[in-house]
Formats: sequence, structure tokens, C-alpha cells
Amino acid sequence: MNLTFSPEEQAFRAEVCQFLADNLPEDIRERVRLGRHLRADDYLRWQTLLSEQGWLGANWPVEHGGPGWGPVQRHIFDEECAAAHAPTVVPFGVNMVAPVIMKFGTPEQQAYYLPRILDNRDWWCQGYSEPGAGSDLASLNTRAVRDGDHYVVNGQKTWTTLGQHANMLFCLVRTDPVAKKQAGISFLLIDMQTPGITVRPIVTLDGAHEVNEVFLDNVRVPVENRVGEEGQGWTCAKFLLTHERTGIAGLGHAKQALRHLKSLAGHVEHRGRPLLELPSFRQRVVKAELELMALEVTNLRVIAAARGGGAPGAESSLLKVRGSELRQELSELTRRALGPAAVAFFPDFLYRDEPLDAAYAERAAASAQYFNRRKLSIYGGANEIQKGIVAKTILGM
Amino acid sequence: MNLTFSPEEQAFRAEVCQFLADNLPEDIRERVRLGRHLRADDYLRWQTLLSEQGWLGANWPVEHGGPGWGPVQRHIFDEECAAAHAPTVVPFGVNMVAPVIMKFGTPEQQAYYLPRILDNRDWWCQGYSEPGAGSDLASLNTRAVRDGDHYVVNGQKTWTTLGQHANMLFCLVRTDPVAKKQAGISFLLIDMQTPGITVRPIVTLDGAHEVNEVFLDNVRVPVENRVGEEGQGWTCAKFLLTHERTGIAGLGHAKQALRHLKSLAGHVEHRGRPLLELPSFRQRVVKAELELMALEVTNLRVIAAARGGGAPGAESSLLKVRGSELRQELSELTRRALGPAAVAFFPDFLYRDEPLDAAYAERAAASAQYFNRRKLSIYGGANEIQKGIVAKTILGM
Amino acid sequence: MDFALTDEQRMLEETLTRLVADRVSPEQRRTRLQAPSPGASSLWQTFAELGLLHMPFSEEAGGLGGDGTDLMIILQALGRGLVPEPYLFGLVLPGTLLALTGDDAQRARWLAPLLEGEHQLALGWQETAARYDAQAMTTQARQKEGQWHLSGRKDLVMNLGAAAVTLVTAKLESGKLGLFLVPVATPGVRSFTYQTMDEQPAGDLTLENVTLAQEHCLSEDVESALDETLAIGRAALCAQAIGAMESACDQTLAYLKERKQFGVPLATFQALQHRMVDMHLHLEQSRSMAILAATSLTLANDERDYKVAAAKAYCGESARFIAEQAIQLHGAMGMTNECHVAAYARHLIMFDHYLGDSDYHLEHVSDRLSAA
Amino acid sequence: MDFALTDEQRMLEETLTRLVADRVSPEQRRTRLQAPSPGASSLWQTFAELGLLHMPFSEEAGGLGGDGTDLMIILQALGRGLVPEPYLFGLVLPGTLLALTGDDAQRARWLAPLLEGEHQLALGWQETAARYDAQAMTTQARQKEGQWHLSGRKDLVMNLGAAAVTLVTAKLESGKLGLFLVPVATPGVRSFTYQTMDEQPAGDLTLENVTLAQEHCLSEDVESALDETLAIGRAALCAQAIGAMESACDQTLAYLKERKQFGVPLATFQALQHRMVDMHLHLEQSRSMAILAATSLTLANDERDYKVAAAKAYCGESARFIAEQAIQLHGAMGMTNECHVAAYARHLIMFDHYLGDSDYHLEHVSDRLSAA
Repeated sequence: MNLTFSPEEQAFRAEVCQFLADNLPEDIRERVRLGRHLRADDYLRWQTLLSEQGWLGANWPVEHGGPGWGPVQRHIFDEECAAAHAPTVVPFGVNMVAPVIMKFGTPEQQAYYLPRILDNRDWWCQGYSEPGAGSDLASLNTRAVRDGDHYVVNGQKTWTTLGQHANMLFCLVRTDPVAKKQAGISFLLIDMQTPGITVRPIVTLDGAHEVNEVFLDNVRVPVENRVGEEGQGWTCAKFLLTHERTGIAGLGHAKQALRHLKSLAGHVEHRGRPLLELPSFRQRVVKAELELMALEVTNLRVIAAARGGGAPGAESSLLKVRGSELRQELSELTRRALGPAAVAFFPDFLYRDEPLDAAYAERAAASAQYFNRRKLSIYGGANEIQKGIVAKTILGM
Repeated sequence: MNLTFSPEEQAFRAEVCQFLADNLPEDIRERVRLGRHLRADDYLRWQTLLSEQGWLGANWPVEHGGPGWGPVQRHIFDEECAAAHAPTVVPFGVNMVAPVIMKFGTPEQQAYYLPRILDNRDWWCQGYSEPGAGSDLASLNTRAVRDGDHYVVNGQKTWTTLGQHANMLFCLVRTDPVAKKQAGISFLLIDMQTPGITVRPIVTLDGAHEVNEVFLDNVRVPVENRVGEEGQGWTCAKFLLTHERTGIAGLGHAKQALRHLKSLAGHVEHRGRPLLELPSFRQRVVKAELELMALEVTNLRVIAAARGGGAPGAESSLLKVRGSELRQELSELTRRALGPAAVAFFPDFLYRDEPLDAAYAERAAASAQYFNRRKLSIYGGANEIQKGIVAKTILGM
Repeated sequence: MDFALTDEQRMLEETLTRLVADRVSPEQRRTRLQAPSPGASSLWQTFAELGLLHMPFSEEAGGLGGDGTDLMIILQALGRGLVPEPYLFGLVLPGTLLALTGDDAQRARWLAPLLEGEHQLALGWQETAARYDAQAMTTQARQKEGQWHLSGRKDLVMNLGAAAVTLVTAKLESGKLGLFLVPVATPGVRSFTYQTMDEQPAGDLTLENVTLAQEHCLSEDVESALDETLAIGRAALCAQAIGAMESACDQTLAYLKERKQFGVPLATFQALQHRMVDMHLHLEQSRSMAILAATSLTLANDERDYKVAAAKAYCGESARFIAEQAIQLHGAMGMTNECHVAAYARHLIMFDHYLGDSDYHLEHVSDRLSAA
Repeated sequence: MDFALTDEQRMLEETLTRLVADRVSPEQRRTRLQAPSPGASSLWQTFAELGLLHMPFSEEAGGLGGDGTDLMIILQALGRGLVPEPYLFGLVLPGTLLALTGDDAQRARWLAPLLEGEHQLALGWQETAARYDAQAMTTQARQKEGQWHLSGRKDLVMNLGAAAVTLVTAKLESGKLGLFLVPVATPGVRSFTYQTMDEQPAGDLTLENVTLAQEHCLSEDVESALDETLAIGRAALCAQAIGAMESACDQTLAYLKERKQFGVPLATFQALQHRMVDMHLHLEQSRSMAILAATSLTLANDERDYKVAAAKAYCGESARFIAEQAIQLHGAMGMTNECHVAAYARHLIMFDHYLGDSDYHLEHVSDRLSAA
């Protein structure tokens, strides 16, 4: 066994660093560093640069325009992007609907949608969750009734991240109301301009508008926008949820957060000494450091298995649980490190374009991010659900 | 509100301290202090002294020979006994079967058994648990079949603490095999000399012989030894289990354990300084200190409610859960404080009468006690069961 | 040993509970926060009418002489409803310190109207660089020709925008800490106000060679009075947090009973039951610590400060546990502002940042850990 | 980056797993512990025949040159079966230190027979008063007229009773740490042997002006070699603990599936499922740390020691969690000696006390915490 990266992998890391240094726009980097929300245009500028470099479809196969990276390279790429304060690529197109279209879509769908994703012409959002069907996707209620060569869709989706910027929605709908729970579901691609679609913001407890409700009222969707067969939606959904989850631990983000925390606690003072020397605080930082070390090796183990062709199964639940706990703990320590200053809240600076004095700006995001990170143990299958998966599939309970 | 003890209560505390200083035999105090098992005779000597003082039936009413103490006095008494390294009174007679006999027994049973308990003529043990019926008492299998003026008892009891010294056994038996689970149970008092009773030791993971299995093979028990009506055993059992649980947090023991820990960690050295100054260790001691402060006030709250005549209900589950967790944590810290010395194990000193050099003797018990304390979260209704009780009875879940 | 409330205290609790229920429903609270009116609210006027503004002050200072238990009852009720009134930061803290340090004239000018609800105050005791240490101030006050000159800054001054005058601590040439009354409109004073993460008004105060007349000096050695004031404030904050924890637990329990997943109520899932029980255990243990703090205010200073620090540290950690679990058990709903529990979670998390966090107070306890 | 085992390593793992299953069933283990035979066991002879005793030593020292991964495979298998043979304390630790410090004659006399299974050794590096610090020794060695004179004591010397010779550290007049070979029968040497809480042989060694010939001195500055030896030992201990954690988890899971309460298997209770998952998560994260330690043995000393300390601290805490939960989930059964899991729990708890506990190693990491 050997845990060091090969010379090729190290060269790749250097290449990524160089690209980031040369290309990431300074204003975007600064917004990410300060924890401010990105504007739609910020995402587009960055994703266009990645697209031009051929790196946007990081996990796409070469034949569809991907760079042909393996999991180790994707891991390195994610890590360096987080370290450089690059924006996270909006995943709904490139990482979520694209693999589904590649796997289940018709050649026409592939030829039409995939290039539009890769050059950022379409901004996708997801219609999975519904009110009343949180981690229990199979009980969804949005109905699609066939009417000639269209489906007429009625229902409501929720937790639609960045839906306010999207022009395309992929959507699970019930096409057969009598079939057993998971059998009657189909997977539709919906143009957000279609009449009958309303997007309503949800403000989260950190004061942010990141997610939305999407109401569908007699929305007519061409039958050719269905991916896979009618009733095969659950297969698509499961594929999407289990596909490519080696990055689920959020390791790059955790590493960056720990670096930031150590730097912050190294110069914030407590009784004339760096806070990092206060034993009770230092102890928690050390524990986080150890947890990160362990999580990184675990992540590499899962990646190594994936590189060998094995799809990471329930192990990704492990990464999800421990990764989210670690990132939440880091957000907690960062907030605490700021002491009394953490209570001030500047939503207009964080979420809109208002300026703020530098001294305030540097610490403005900590508490909001602490609250925002609560979502990590809830979305994508709450940690309680993940534990149920491990109990069932790994432990056979 | 006011959390200080009244002058009367303080005077009572002084009286208890004086009694302990004057009467607790030094050799017994030393055995308790070093964590050695007491011999049967040690228990008897101490309980005889208490009996002569009129303090053995601490929670007995005056008419049966008790001192007429309220819950605050019992709390003070327990605390000072633990601080003085007095043995814990063997509870099965005086605190368990006696209240049942007082409540459900005939005048004849009361007249015969209660004095024998109060002057230590009888040593009682309990026959509640059975193999296969841990926290689920209602599923017990020991059968008692009526034969004239006797019951013939067959079955097996387990976890019978100090049963090796006992001459009397109180026992739940199934007298009606067809009645619903809890309905067919009766409560019998059994002389351990009766033919057909075999006591087999169980050695626990700390190497100790504290509990036993009791086999009952055609044991003939006079019908007059039944407490309460036939089939009323479950009522007796429930009464016994919920009676007088204000001491369940083991606060006196926890206080003594924390004192011992602080003293130990104050003179054990780590890199030339007291271990108590090692931040990671000190932090845990401080947390234990806080938990103990909180638990003490919670315990006083429950006692105050009991003093007002209210019986502590599910609140005692709270005391049980947090009290056992705290005592386990203290046993863990004590073991850790000893460092490498904690691995040495001297069962012949701890459990039998072999001597040991003082330097070894002082630290001999720590690891064994750590393992022994694991039982605190298991017996008397495992902590998981306690949480279920709170969920059901307090939270209505 | 006595945990019972007096008849008056029971009445106080009932009155307040009813008042909060009537006047601070989640909707009323939201409306009030979205359109803050200048000046005292009608609820504050009701507080004044009920004598609540007199309660926490000694009779000698014109108050009703309420003790730690009275204060606990009030703050707990306010915490339960997350009442958006600056009872603690605009009344109790600055008022107590003013009562402890002011002379008759100063009390008449500033304290009496406070108790009548005619104005509110603020206390500037913090500077960001000092974290939670009330002594390590860099704001300076120098006496020259019968006047005081102050320079420096005070951060996180709660209720700053609504205060007629702010009590400000500053280092004197003697090395001691002095206390000054700084009216809003004094030349050289700038204030930058904002809301806190838990929707309370606050602000930072910059003092550039601010000149104050002699009668604006409340004390030239305020350490002991400030310690006493902060101890009272910390005990009161713990009580407020207990109220908020109760509500967060209640709301979470109600949600678990109502909300179904996989066809059955969430409350039937054992793992969630046990989590809910853990929240309850944290609440009850914290309640004990809040009682300990409230009943320790009359003890000798060292013992008072030890127990109050222990309580604040303990409640700070419990508050976080309960807040995080309340969000988690509400699932995605708990992440939304629409869900009332979100506001409680924000307060319970921010609670730890007010008047010293659990690290700060644990250090206090740790430094004084007794051998026995 | 490569987590795959070589073909040889896979074979080693299979061989050992089969051997442990055949020869160290719970009953066989109990029998062996109840009647310890003097001299090497037949299992130890088998180890010798399989080359296992040669594996962890360099080819230059007469060994097979196994690396950290080989050592991990062996110790993990031994840990899984809780094999009562002193592979680590009687072979790896003293043998490695002997190989690093001994000259040809010393190796020929003491190391070669060790590798052949002809005798065993012990390493006395600890003194109770020094806790886990290998440097702060009070045992003294003084050179006089061509001979060495040792006085002091060594505590918790694992495998003391079975060792032909014990390697003992002592402070020299130079202030450096020296290393000496102390045969059992040397005048002035007294040993007091006992069993550890997890059923391993150990003892304390008292040295009263023990006179040793020059050739009994292995090193007059052993610090670096001792650090390397302890790093190897700690990585090996972690691997052994991983094996024991695996078994404890397996046994607990099997128990939950088999045992019924209220008419259904315990494994159907959600709270217990989640606890079992937590045990599994601890195990997998600890496995990662044990791998990290095993693959760090060839790194520069500082990095090696940092990662090994991190792994030992992490595994120590996980081992405790798993041991405690294994007992708890077994209910009262887990409290009894008859239940096999009790022996695993004892080892997993005592594991933390061997070669430095988690506090000790956390301090090492904490002192060296990097800024980035």
C-alpha cells in the first residue's frame, strides 16, 4: 500500500493550480472567499472559462466532451478548486441530468442537450422533492397526464436550488396513478418558459434565497422530453442519486474550511494570546484535524475502489455522514472563533450587492454559513436515512 | 427559591458524619476505599452497626422501625456514607422486598419478615431476571404449580446479586400459564435452604463474582409465602421497581468518585506537572464537574417534589440515564489517570483476601471498576429502555 | 432547600405567560420585526404598566426588589415567546449598573425614566479585540480641566439605536475601568447600527475625543459593579435560553407527532424518539443550572461567579445541541425562515455569544476548579 | 496512491486467517490462558515455521524485510482472533530495537534465536512515574571499570516472565538514554510478574546495582532507534486493534440479529441500528488511520511520528467507543466473562494504555499542529 500521489497525479495537480491562478477572476474569488452569494453571471463567467478549458464536464467520458479524468483526478480538481476559492460548478446540469441523459436518453436528446450543458446555454434545476415527501421520494404526487403528444403536468416541487436562474427543469412525475409507488414514475425535461410554471423563493434560516418552490399548473411538456420509457423514472432517479458520489464527503471544502479556521484562530486573540492556544478551543481543532485525516484516507479508499471500476455503494453514505458532521463542526468552530463579532448580520452584503467595510466583510459570513451548513446533514437524504441505508445494505439489519 | 440546606438539615449532616467517624470499622472503610470486594461478614458487621443506630431501614416509616427520614435526609445520609467509604447497604431486603411486604404482605408476613430484615437475620436476594427476559420482565418463564398448600417451582433466575450469601430469595413466578403475559405472575418468598435450589456463580468481565444464576428444580414453597394475591405479582414488581428511586442517580458515589479523581490527577504527574493540568484531561474533568453540578440540582428538584408527597415518576429515568453516564465517565477518567499502571490486574487482591504491596493496592481497582461500571447503563432497565420510558410517559411519543 | 415559587411569583408567571401568548404570536412577532416602530412599543408600555420594568431593581433604587428567581421567571417567559423587546439589554443590564454606580442626580435623570418606560438605555462593555473580557478595554478616558475626554470604540452594543444614553466603559489613567454616560448626540460619537443574527438591534460605537462633563462619569472603578451586573445578566440570559429551549423542544415534539414519513408519524421512529429524549435531558439539566445561577446571585462574589460561569457554559452547550437537533428533526422544514423553530435556533446559537461563550466560562471554571 | 495488497500479502492474509480460525477458537484461547505452558507454544512454533517471526525484520538483520503493510496484515489477523501470543511485545518491539542497535555478536546471540522461535524477549522502556514518556527515565546506568551498573525500576514490561533477556533503557551520565540487555538471572534483578487486565503477561523489574559486562550495552544513545521502534509498535498496535474492533462489531451485529426482545430481533430497533452503524463508521475511519500509520513508517521522522500519533489517538478513542457499545448492545450478556465479546472489550480498552494513550498522542499532534 502506498498513500502518496504518483508523479503524474502531482503534475496534474500543478496544472490545475496553474489554471486556477491564471484564470479564476479575482472578483469571483473574493466573493467566494468572503462567503457572499454569487450572481448568476458569476457562475456563468466561471463555468464558461472551465468549458473553454474542456474541464466543465469533469466526470464526462471523452466521447461526450469530457476530459477523461479518473476519480483521483476529479478529487484533486475538486480539492484545488476549493483551496483557490473557485465557485462550485452548479451540478444540476453537468453532474446530474447529463449522466442520466447519457445513460437513458435517446441519441436525439443526447445530441441536443449535452452540448448545451457543456457550453452553459442551459441552466438546469431539479424537481425531485415535494412538500410532504422529503427523504421519501417514492411518495411523490406531481401528476403527468398524457394528452396527445404532450404530458400535462400538475403539482409542486420544492427545495429547487438556484431555480430562480434556471431555464430547464428535470422533473420526476407520476404518469401512472394506480401503479405501485415507484413503478408509475417518469422522468421529464421541462422548459421553464412553458406557461404554467411559477417559481417562488424560499428564504432559509440564514436569510438566504438559495432554494425555491416550483409550481406546475397544467404545464404542457412534449412527450419527446421524457427520458427513458414511461414508468422508468425511478430507475433514472436511482441512477442519478447513486452516480458519482465519491465527492460527497466535500473533502476539498472541509480542508479549506480547516485551513481558514486555523488561520483565523491563529490571529484572533484571547487574553493576549492566539485563540488557537486556548486549550478547549485547540482541542476541538485538533479533533477536527484528525477527523479530516481519517476522512481523507477513507475517501481515497473509496476513490481507489471506484478507479478499479467498482461503483461506490453504501460507502458513500459513510462519507456523507462523517463529511457533513465534520463540515458542520468546522462551521461551528469558525463562528465561535469570531467571538462577539459573530452575532452581527449583514444580509445585504452577503446576498445582494451592497458594500461593507473590510473589517466587517471579513467576518460577515461565519454565522450565516454555520446555519447554512445545517443543510448538509439534511439534504440528499438526511443522515438518519443514510444510517438506515448502511444498516440495511452493509450490515444486513 | 433557595438551594441551601436548612440549619436542621445541616445539623443532621453533622450527626451522620460523626456517626460514621465513630463507628465505621477502619478495615471495612479501607476495603471500600481500595475497591476490594467486601466479605459477607463485612456487610453484616456494618449493617448491624446501622441497625443498632436505628438507621438501617432508612426509608422505612417509623411504625416499622424506620428513622422517619424524608428524602432530603436520605439524600444527605447516602452522600455522607459514600464520602466516608461506608459500604452500600445490600438493598434487596431493606429497600426492595421490605416495602413490598409492607404494602402487600399479610400482618403475619410483616410481623415475621420485617424484624428479621432490620436486624440482619435474613439476607435477601432477588429472582427477577431470567435468561432470555432481560428488560422484558413480563415474558418470564419460571413456573409455579399449586400442589396442596405448596407451590412447586421450576425455572431459572439470573443476575442474582450476592445470591451466594443469601438465605432468602424473592421471586417472580408464573402461576397461570394461560393468562395474558403480565396477569399470571405471582410474588413468592423462598427459603434458599429448600431442596432443589442451586446457585451458580457468573463471573463478570471484571473478573468478579458478584452475580449468580439460581436454578429452581421442583422447589416446594408454602402458599403462605406468597405476597399478595395469586396473579398480583406484576403489581408488586412494578411497585418495587418504581418505589423510592430518588437515589437512582448515585450522586453520593459520583461526588466521591470526582473527589478521588481530582485528588489522583492532582498528584499523578505528566511531564513533570500534575496530570490535572494537561488541557485535554482537565477539560474532561471540568465537564464532569459541570454535569455533576447539574445532576445534583436535578436530583434535589426530584427530591423536593418527592418531599411534597409526589412520587418521582419518569424523572427518575432522567436521573438514571445521566447519573450512569456520569459515573461511567468518572470511572473512565480514573482509569486513564493511572496511565500505564492501569493495565495491571490483581484479582486475588480485589476479590479474595490476598495481600498486595501498598503502591499496587492503591491503584489496583481502577480498571476493574471501569468495567464493572458498565453495568450501570444496563441493569435496572437499560438506558435505552429508560429513554423509551421518557419518550412514552413524559413526551407522549 | 426550596424550589417552590411564592404566590406572587406564580402570579407573575401566569400574567406574563398570558401576555406573551396574547401579544407575541409568531405572526405578531414577525410583523413587529419587519416594521420596527421608532420609540417604545405598546408591549413595552404594558410592561411598564405591569411593573415589570421596576421588578429587577432594588427598592432603594426605586424598583420592586425582585430577586434572581423573579428575574428568571420573567426572562424565561420572554424566551419562550422569543419576545422582541430589549428587556435584558435595554433595561436590566444598563439599569442595574446605573443603579449600582449612579448618584441621586444621575439616577433621577436616567434611571427613573427607564423604570417608567420613558426611555431605554444601552451598555457598551465589549470591544471585539477583547473578545468576552470586560477588563481588557482599549477605549481611554482622560480627565482634563474638569472634563472627561473619551477615545476608542465599543462593539456589539445591544439596543444601541434605541438608547437615549449608552453606558460606556473606558480605561482611566489609574489603570482602573471607568464608566461613562454617553448620550447619542454628543459630538465625536458615531454609531453604526445593524441587526444581529437573531434579530436583535445592536451597533458599534466610535468615540473620537468625545468630551463629557463631570456628571457623565458614573464611576472611576467599576470593576466590581460590572462583575455583579454581568453575573445578573448571565443568569438572566440562561433563564431566557431555557424558555427558548422549551419552545424549541415543544415545537419539535409537535412536528414529530404530526409529520408522517413512509406512512407513519416521525414520532414512532425509535432513533428520533431517543434524540427527542436527549433534547429533553439537556433541557432539564440546563434548567437546573439556570436555577443554580439564579439562586447564586446573592452569594459571595467568587462563589456567585463560579456558579454563574458554570451555568452559562453548560446552557451554552445545551442550547446548541437543542438548536441543532431542532433543525435536524424538522428536516428541510427547519431550514426555512417560515418555520418558527428557525428563529429559536438562531437565538439559541447566538445566546452563547452574548456575555461570554462556553469556552470563556469553562476557562473561568477550569481556572478555579476546586481540589475537593 | 495504491490500496491494493500484493499477491504475497493476500496469501499472507489468507494463511493467517485460516491459522487463527483453526487454532485459536474461543475455547482454545480460553484453555491456553487458563493453563499457560512454560516456553513457546506450539502456535509460536507454527509462526516460526511459516516465517512469521522473520517477517518484520530487515533482510540485513536476517529477516524477510516485511513493510508496514505486512505488519498490518499480521497484527490485524492476530487482533481478530485475540491471539494470546506475544507477537508484538515479545518479538516485534524488542527485536526491532535489537536489530537497530545491536552489533553482530549481540544480534547473533539474541536476535537470531528470536527469529527462529528459540526464545522470546521483552522491552522495558516504561516507568510508571514517567507515564508514557520514553525519555523521562529515572533508572540510571553508570560505567565503572569496564562494567555497567544499573539501578532503578522498569514497570509494565510486557512479556517479562517469558523473556530470555529484557532490553532496558537507562539514563547515562551524559544525559542520554542508553539501552542494555538484562538477562533474567542477573544478580540484583528482581521481577514481579502479573497478568494485565486483557490477559497478557507483564511484570515490573527492579534493578539494584545490577552489574553488566560491556557487551550488554546495546547503545549509549538510543533515542532515535527507540522512537522508530515505538512508531512501528504503535502502527502495529493500531492494526491489531482494528482486527479486534472488527470482531467486536461482527459479534455485536450477530447478537443483535439473533437475540429477541419483545418478540422481535434487537436488530429491528432503529436506535440500535443507528448505534451499530456508528460503530461501523468508527471502525472504517479507524481503519483508514491504521492504514495511514502503516504506510507512514518510511516517511521522515517528524511526519511519521505525527501521523502515527494521530492514528494511535484516533484508534484509541474509537476502540473505546466500540468496546463500550459492544458491551452495552450485548446487554447483561456483555457483562459476563462467558461472552466472548468481553475479552475483546477488555483488549480494546487496554489498547489505549499501551505505547501512549490518546491524551498523550493528541498532545503530540496538538504541539505540532500545522498552520495550514
